[in-house]
Amino acid sequence: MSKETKPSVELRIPILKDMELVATNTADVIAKYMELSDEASGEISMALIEATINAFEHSESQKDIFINFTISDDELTIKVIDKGKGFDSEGIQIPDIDSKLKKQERKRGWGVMLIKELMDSVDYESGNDGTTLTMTKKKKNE
Amino acid sequence: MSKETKPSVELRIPILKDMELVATNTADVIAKYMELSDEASGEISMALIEATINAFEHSESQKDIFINFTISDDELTIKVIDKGKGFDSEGIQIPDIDSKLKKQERKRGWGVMLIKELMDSVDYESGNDGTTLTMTKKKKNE
Amino acid sequence: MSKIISTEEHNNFLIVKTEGYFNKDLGELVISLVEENVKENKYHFILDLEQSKIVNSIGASILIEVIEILQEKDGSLSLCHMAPIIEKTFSIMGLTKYCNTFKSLEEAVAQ
Amino acid sequence: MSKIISTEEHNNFLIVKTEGYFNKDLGELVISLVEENVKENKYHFILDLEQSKIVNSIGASILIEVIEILQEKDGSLSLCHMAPIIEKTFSIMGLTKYCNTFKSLEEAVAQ
Ligand SMILES: Nc1ncnc2c1ncn2[C@@H]1O[C@H](COP(=O)(O)OP(=O)(O)O)[C@@H](O)[C@H]1O
Ligand SMILES: Nc1ncnc2c1ncn2[C@@H]1O[C@H](COP(=O)(O)OP(=O)(O)O)[C@@H](O)[C@H]1O
Repeated sequence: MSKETKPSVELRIPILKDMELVATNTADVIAKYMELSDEASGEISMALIEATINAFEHSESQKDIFINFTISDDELTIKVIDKGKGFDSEGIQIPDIDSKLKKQERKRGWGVMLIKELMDSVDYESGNDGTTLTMTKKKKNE
Repeated sequence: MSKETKPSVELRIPILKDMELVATNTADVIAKYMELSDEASGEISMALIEATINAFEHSESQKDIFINFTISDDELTIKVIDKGKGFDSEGIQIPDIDSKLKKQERKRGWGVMLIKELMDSVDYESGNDGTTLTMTKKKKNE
Repeated sequence: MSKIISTEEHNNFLIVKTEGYFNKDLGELVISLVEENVKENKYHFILDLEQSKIVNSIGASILIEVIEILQEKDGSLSLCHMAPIIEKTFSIMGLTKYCNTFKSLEEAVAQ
Repeated sequence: MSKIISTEEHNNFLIVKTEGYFNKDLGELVISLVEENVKENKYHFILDLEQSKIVNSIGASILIEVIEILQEKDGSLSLCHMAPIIEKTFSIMGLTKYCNTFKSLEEAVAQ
């Protein structure tokens, strides 16, 4: 498949309760179309839930979120785009359950770490006009 | 809710096998958000499958399909838009199973009729730059 | 994704269970199976849709072809475990007039 | 959509079954239930996730709060029927180090 002809699916979703499931359900259909494993499909869904919730919660914007899925023979590329305030993705602390339990820390802060663990590549481009998260899942041919 | 602030979800989907399920799955999430009944949700999904397949098959175009969901307090409005060749929706014959069975007719031709039976309002705007199907489901407050 | 998960003979019936979206592909799998079995003089089929919660009208219209094939042989098509929206769709189409419909497989087998 | 579908006492355990997306709302329902029961000196809980196939990290972080509450009382949280992606998520977080995990409810009850 050449770059020009890669099929893509695009979603624009408003910030409403549980609307991240639109992204997840779309990913499920695309994963089946691409014949990804159930395991890969679950990992994509979980990463996408976290990415979409972050765009909803932390963008501090009322603007709709865009999610783009680009299908190619060997991988799925997903972009989650918000038009919010942005953040420094390098500065995010790695969460640790032991200190969350012992030191009575804030219990949250797992999303970015989960996304990184679950996907094959993760890249944040963020500035004060918003954040674009690009993540990919490779198709493993067993 | 005033017209300006109605939340909406938009999908752009390529013509690929079973991709109509992206539309259906999105409708399921929106129906839950709107607290529509399971019955209404099933009817919307079925109508949307048929509308999306028609856009895929009959537009005779390779161009992506757009699906727009507009949420309001009392109804869900769905537009299915293709950039294909258009058709005369008034001229569509009403299918009949008896004559399909006895007269060895073509067995297909159910989509438009199902959409009309399953939704509360259905409107086609069609021309040689494409077709826009607008359909609504009212929220019944029991 | 869409497939036939089992075929099994019981009494006079061939029970066919499907899984996933009942689309054109799955319809074609079912009609091929029916055609093969008709050649071996089996004319009574039960389609168990418990694992197929969603159809399209292309899959449904292939079932009309199945009915046509079976009518010629005085055979029958029974449907069971239909999701409410599938039952509604088949009923709008009039398809259920030409099938026996049952809630459960047990009832279908005992007809 | 997301809810607690049943709570039941068995042996020393309170078995809590949920349905739907394990999000913030469902997490808060569960922690309230735990808090109420802790007041009545019940400290051992089994969360049956058979009908909750999907979580988010907000729901999961509320389970960390549950663990914290139960640790103070020498209680326990057991999880069963986790979907593979939920098990993977909880394991990445380290949450499963602080829970007992079981395939089935029977095994959880028999621990
Ligand atoms: N799209 C985003 N826009 C702005 N900030 C973000 C975005 N995504 C993540 N962040 C920042 O990164 C932090 C860590 O996110 P995450 O790991 O998902 O945990 P949590 O959402 O529970 O805080 C957030 O608290 C937020 O400050
Ligand atoms: N979006 C569309 N663009 C062009 N033609 C359409 C469109 N939707 C429906 N049609 C026309 O209407 C006819 C009837 O459609 P339908 O009732 O869904 O049955 P079927 O798709 O099985 O033919 C189609 O055969 C086609 O000619």
